[in-house]
Amino acid sequence: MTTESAVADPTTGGGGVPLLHTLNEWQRRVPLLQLLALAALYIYGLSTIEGFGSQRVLYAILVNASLLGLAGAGQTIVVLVGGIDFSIAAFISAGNVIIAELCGTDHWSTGAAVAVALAVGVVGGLVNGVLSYRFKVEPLIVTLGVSALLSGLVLKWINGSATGVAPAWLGKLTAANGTTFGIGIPPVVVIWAVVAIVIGLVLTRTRAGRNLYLTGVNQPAARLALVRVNRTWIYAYIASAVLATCVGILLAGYSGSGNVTIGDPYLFQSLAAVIVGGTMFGGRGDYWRTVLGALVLSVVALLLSANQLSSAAQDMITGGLILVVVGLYGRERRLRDRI
Amino acid sequence: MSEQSQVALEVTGLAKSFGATRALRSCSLRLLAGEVHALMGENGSGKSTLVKILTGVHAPDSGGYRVGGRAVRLGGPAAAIAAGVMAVYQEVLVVGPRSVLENVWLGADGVFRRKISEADKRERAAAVLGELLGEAPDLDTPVEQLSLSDRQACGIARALVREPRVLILDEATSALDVATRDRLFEAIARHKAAGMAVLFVSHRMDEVDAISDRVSVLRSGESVATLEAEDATTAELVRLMTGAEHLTDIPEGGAMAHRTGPAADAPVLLRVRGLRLRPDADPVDFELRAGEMVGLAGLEGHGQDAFIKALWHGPAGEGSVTRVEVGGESEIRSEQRAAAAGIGYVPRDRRGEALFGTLSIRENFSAATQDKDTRFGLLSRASALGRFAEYRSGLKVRMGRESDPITTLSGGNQQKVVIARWLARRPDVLLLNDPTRGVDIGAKRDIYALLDELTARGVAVVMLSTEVDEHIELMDRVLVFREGSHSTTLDRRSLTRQSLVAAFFGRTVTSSVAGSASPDGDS
Amino acid sequence: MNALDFLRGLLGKRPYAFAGLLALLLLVVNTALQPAFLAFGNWAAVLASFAPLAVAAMASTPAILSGGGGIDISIGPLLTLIDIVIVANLLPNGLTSPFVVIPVCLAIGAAIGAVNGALVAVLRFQPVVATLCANIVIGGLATQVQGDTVPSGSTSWTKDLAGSFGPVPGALLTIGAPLLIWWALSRTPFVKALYAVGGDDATAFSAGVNVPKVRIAAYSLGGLYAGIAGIALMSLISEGAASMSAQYTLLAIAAVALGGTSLAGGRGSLLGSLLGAAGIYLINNLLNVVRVSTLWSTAIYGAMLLFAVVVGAVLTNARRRAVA
Amino acid sequence: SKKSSDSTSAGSDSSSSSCGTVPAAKYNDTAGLIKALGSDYTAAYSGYSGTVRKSAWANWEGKKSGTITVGISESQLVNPYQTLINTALQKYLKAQGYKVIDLVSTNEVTNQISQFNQLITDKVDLIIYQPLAAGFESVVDKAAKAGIPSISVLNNVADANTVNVVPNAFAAGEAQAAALAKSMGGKGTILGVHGIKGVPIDTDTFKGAKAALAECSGMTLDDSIYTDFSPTTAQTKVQQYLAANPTKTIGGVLEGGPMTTGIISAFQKSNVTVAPVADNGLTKGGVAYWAANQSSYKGVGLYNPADGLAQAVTQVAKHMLDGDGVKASDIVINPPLVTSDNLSKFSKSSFKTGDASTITVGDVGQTFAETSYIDGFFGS
Ligand SMILES: Nc1ncnc2c1ncn2[C@@H]1O[C@H](COP(=O)(O)OP(=O)(O)OP(=O)(O)O)[C@@H](O)[C@H]1O
Ligand SMILES: Nc1ncnc2c1ncn2[C@@H]1O[C@H](COP(=O)(O)OP(=O)(O)OP(=O)(O)O)[C@@H](O)[C@H]1O
Ligand SMILES: [Mg+2]
Ligand SMILES: [Mg+2]
Repeated sequence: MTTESAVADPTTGGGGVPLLHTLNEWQRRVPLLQLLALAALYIYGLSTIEGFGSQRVLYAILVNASLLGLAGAGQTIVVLVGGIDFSIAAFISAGNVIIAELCGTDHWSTGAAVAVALAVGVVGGLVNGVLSYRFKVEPLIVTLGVSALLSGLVLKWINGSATGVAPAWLGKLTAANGTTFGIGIPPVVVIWAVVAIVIGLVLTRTRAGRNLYLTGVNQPAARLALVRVNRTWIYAYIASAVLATCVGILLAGYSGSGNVTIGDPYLFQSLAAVIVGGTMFGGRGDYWRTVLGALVLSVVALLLSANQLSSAAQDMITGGLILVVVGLYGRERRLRDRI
Repeated sequence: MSEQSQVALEVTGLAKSFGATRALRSCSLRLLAGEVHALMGENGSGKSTLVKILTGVHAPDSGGYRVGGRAVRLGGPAAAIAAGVMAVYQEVLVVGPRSVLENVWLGADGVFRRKISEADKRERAAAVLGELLGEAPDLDTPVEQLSLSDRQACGIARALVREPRVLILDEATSALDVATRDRLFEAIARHKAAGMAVLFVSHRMDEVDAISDRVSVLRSGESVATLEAEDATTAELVRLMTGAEHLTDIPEGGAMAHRTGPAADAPVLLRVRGLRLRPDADPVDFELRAGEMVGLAGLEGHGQDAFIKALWHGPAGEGSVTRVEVGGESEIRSEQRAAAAGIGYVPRDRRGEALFGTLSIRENFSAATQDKDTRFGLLSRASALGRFAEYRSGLKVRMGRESDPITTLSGGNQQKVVIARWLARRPDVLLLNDPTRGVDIGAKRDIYALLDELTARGVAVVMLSTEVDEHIELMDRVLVFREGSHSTTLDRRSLTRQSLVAAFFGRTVTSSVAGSASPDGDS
Repeated sequence: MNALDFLRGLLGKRPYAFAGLLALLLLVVNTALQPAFLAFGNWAAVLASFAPLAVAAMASTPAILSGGGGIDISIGPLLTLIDIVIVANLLPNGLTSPFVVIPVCLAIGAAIGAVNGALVAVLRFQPVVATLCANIVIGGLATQVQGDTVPSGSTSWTKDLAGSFGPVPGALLTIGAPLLIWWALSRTPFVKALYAVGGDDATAFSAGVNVPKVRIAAYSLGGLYAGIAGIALMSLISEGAASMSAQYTLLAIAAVALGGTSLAGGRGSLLGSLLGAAGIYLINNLLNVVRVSTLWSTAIYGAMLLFAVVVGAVLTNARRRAVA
Repeated sequence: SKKSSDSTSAGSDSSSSSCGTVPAAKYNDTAGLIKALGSDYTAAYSGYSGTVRKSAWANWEGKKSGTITVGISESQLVNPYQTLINTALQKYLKAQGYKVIDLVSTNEVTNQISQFNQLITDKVDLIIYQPLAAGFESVVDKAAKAGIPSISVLNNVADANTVNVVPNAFAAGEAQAAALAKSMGGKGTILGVHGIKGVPIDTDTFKGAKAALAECSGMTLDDSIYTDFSPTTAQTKVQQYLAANPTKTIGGVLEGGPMTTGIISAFQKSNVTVAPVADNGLTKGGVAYWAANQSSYKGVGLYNPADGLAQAVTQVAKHMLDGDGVKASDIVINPPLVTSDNLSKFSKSSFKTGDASTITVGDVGQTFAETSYIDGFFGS
């Protein structure tokens, strides 16, 4: 009792909903929806708020996004490699205080002070990376511990009060009315653009970056595929700490003086930038997306500020908006697709 | 087959697409109560998709579904289980940290309401596991502490304790060792007699021969034929699966009958001295020659896995692994060293140790050979693609675009990409840890042919396989492991099913796989 | 050597044992340095100041156990919100009876938890994303409810919760309630289902477990516990300020991790979180007892936390490796 | 009563004549304890948000012999202001010959409460604490039961068992807003930069400011900006505000706490003329900017030095331990107002713009709370 029927050409493809599929394909490569969200918010601002298109508004958004985006750079790297870094705030504060104290109070040269700050970043990131990798302790708790340790040490060093003032030229870097080589763009924006290009390229086009993804997606497989998983993990944490320290240095210029809590708001905000951008734990996403995330959040902040809502309403709207934006593209796979 | 047999489950004209991929085009299938119905098809032909539709995991785009003569619509696996349809899936699905008992009874209770008493659960779990494993493991040990085979047995027991009307095994035997598989077949025979319908998905002809009453074939998402077991010759099945005639002329004694083994003066590439796999086991000595193809066999967990891993990352305990090269010798102590010395390793657990799930096919392929794609410090996409093209055609990888996620490939095709990753390093010694698990007959032949070509060029291959036929067809010699020691070596002349399986049990008398459907009283 | 092996065996089997030993050790040190610490009269005060962190840690646990990256970083704002609701809305309107206040708080907590759970399990948001947004929104809500000045108030039973009911320290109730609820739930299949879903959700789904229902229940349970934590906090400080929102979230999760619960889900226990919280509380207390130079205390706290988790990992992982 | 005698001469053109004056506001003194002390005192309490009660320690005999131990429980040390209170307190207390136990909590209330308990267990003779929140009644009562008085610094705890030593934030807000209104000529928009919502200092400052501005028909207060008391956040938010409201002209800025450097910087970096900022707490950077731009910038400030407060607290502690008997539960200090007229007394050439730390008694030698004023709360 044999039944047999004719069979079509044995290839997959064809049929389905081609347009939707193509869009999906695109979204996987390019953060289309993130761009769309950003454009929509900006246009909303243009149409509802007088003067929203002005250069002043644009630069305010860009300066804010630059600091946020730089703070989110390290977090992006760590999230891609499959970890998380809750010590970013402490490193930002440390970088900030070190510059202000050493330059402002102890009259060191800026170069030497920056070197010390970066060294602190390297050592701190190393501790984060080594402890979490070598002993397989949850990165969350290691980074919280390092965070407390570092802020404690900084606090002790300055005996509880930051007194220094940052060098004036540092302040010009982050001024919204600043110029870069005579061109009327705030230097911090240019710095951010350069950093974004470099990190973006490193992540997507170099071995170090590829190793980051491989490790983040599947650590045992990466190890078997000859990735030096331990190095990759540790370098990622070092990169995160160093980048955070750099943000601290920039913030010293921004605010003009040292402040041991200056990094605190950046902890969840930078994580939010990563998330809004669409970078997910374990190897999905890239730094371009975080850049968009930071821009989206900064536009939202400006819109809320322009509407003069109460702080409570601002929070509720921000939280809701993030959820809506991320809901467009950043959701998990269905359970049934994972069997 | 009696026309009066009761229809346990029937589907007609099922279709299912994932994005642009049409996994099922038109699939019809009728399962009768009391039959073992084998389902065969190439990798990616839609078998697992069909299984997932049958169990409510996926909803079909169109098509009819009847259980016991009544049309049903399933909202999820729970509904299918309630309707009496339960499956063991292609991947080993267990909850590692939870106990054997919990794993076996997973999903049997409601979220807040208990449906079966604890005592009943213990009793029935022990009985079913006893049936499958000879002796039930401690029901309170976490499943992750069991061997892969025993873990899969727990997954199978999960289906059996629920006494489904229709049992579906989707390549569920590929993770089982020979002894457990034989006991499973016995159990199936008993349940079949009690009226259970079994849908049996496998790429292994011997297994299909051993237990099935009828065989259906899927090709590119369409059901092309259903044969009575006696009509289902390998040649006919391969013809139906591929829709082509050229593969049917497999020579007598297998495709590799022409193999003669390495030349007598072939240089030694790898030397193992006094390698102790377990503190209480005898040390192993071994030499691997260029152009040789060596199989590693034994019951699950008897040392062959530890052995092949020791060749890759060096001995965990006593002993030494030395790579012999023209320039001198180097001892293998880490995977980095092994790789530098021209050794390649294809791991066993695809999902856990080889696949980068969210990354593309190209990125998965080039993971271990990034140095070859680096131009001016940047990775070159074109270079990786160029290298991949060669393996893609050689291994006949069936795929969409290279930039698609690897997860869009079927299991067998994923495996081909993983193998290609290592071939691309052009190793002198290739270590393969059960590389054809879940690979269809056609693809297996592609891989065999490739290995043959490699060994002809002087590459040495060490391959662990759980498939008896593979050893017989392919290997120049087979090392059989028993209780952590190397117990026997069988060379090409003395390799038969009987001798090999007997060696697994440390015996010379036989319990052949082909005979396993009729139990021959060894236990 | 034998003692060490025994210790490792114990830690391997019971991940919370390390936190237990750590807490015990710290308790002994605390008491040795200052016998009055364990004096019966001191218990009520000690437990009352321990309760909010302890319950917050337990509140963070079910979401983490439920796996799939499960985490609830809205616990801190949620318990703050509940605290504020009591002092700003309930007490001033004469709703002082525990039979009104407690159910209302638990209901708010569980409802918000259920929303988080639905975002995660039904709408498939990553848990960090969903609960980070919840964190921000609830923080805003707390600011809204709080109003322009920080509201304060108390009533007799809340004072007793921070003190004692007769000889029984009130905080025993707030700390004991989550444990009791957990114990009751472990008599049903829920707790096992939770561990199974957390261990491997795809497997659980394929076996017919109602994964979304389990996850939503887990987040609701966390929210319910946050309700209890809010009551404990309100009893202790008799006021509610939205600015406290940030305090407990990360500390509670640190306590969970210290308690041997894997943030990957499926492994760990509620008791571990309680013991982890006790460890953190006692480290802080020890710093007070030995009167470390105040400027050093944060650094020493960080160092001790790191030391504790590393020692715990060394002991536990060695055992795990031996097993594997 | 009027804050300054010259306020009546503020007669500017279009605004009502009372604009720029400081109206007297009610406060809770049902027992008339403050009234009994005299008009200097009642003026200082204008609008004070706490409730003045008879102190539970009015008849305390103190501790005159043996080693006297004072316990300090400080909330987290993260800004120079708190740190200086802490170090100055220790210094002054030790100078009195007391033994000091100094504990610093994390930013959690529960942590500080357990610390407070620790001090009770230690059987110190007096506890000085800077509460993270007001919810300290139960531990304060517990201490009182154990015979230990407590002094709350900066934030008030409504309990007769504790003595609150606090600057009057309401009056400070009133005075600054009035001075700002006067310098703005009674019209224009004032930007309010809050600290954390609900924090008493912030709430009271703005209540006071609103009370003063209510006298001015031509002025509006735009106070939608909330920060976390950090100059950096203030800078970001003000910069956003200026960008998003390009059409608004800001005539002056009021703040909930010392964030002046960030606010000035925001104006500068937005290319907007810096509006006078009421420097609430008097930062070095703010004063430096003010002193350097006196011709164009008409600032206001409030002198609220940490070490000055510590001095006052020490004085209160000493009186109590000496058994002098404290008359009221709340000792309220009205911080001195700084205007262009007296700026020179508070300015030093070493101050740098951008320095966010606040000016101390040690810096400029100006008294904060007169000794005689504090003495007035004691004795029978
Ligand atoms: N995660 C990472 N971040 C930054 N740099 C990295 C990272 N991983 C590797 N690198 C650097 O990239 C380069 C390539 O790394 P890899 O470890 O593969 O080196 P390699 O070429 O194999 O070297 P060797 O021959 O020593 O094994 C090295 O210079 C390494 O230091
Ligand atoms: N969830 C999914 N999303 C997208 N494509 C899928 C999904 N599941 C299966 N496919 C695709 O559908 C086709 C059929 O796959 P299926 O797993 O059913 O094959 P199979 O016959 O079981 O193959 P194998 O023998 O390798 O297991 C393949 O092309 C596969 O890549
Ligand atoms: Mg399949
Ligand atoms: Mg190398």
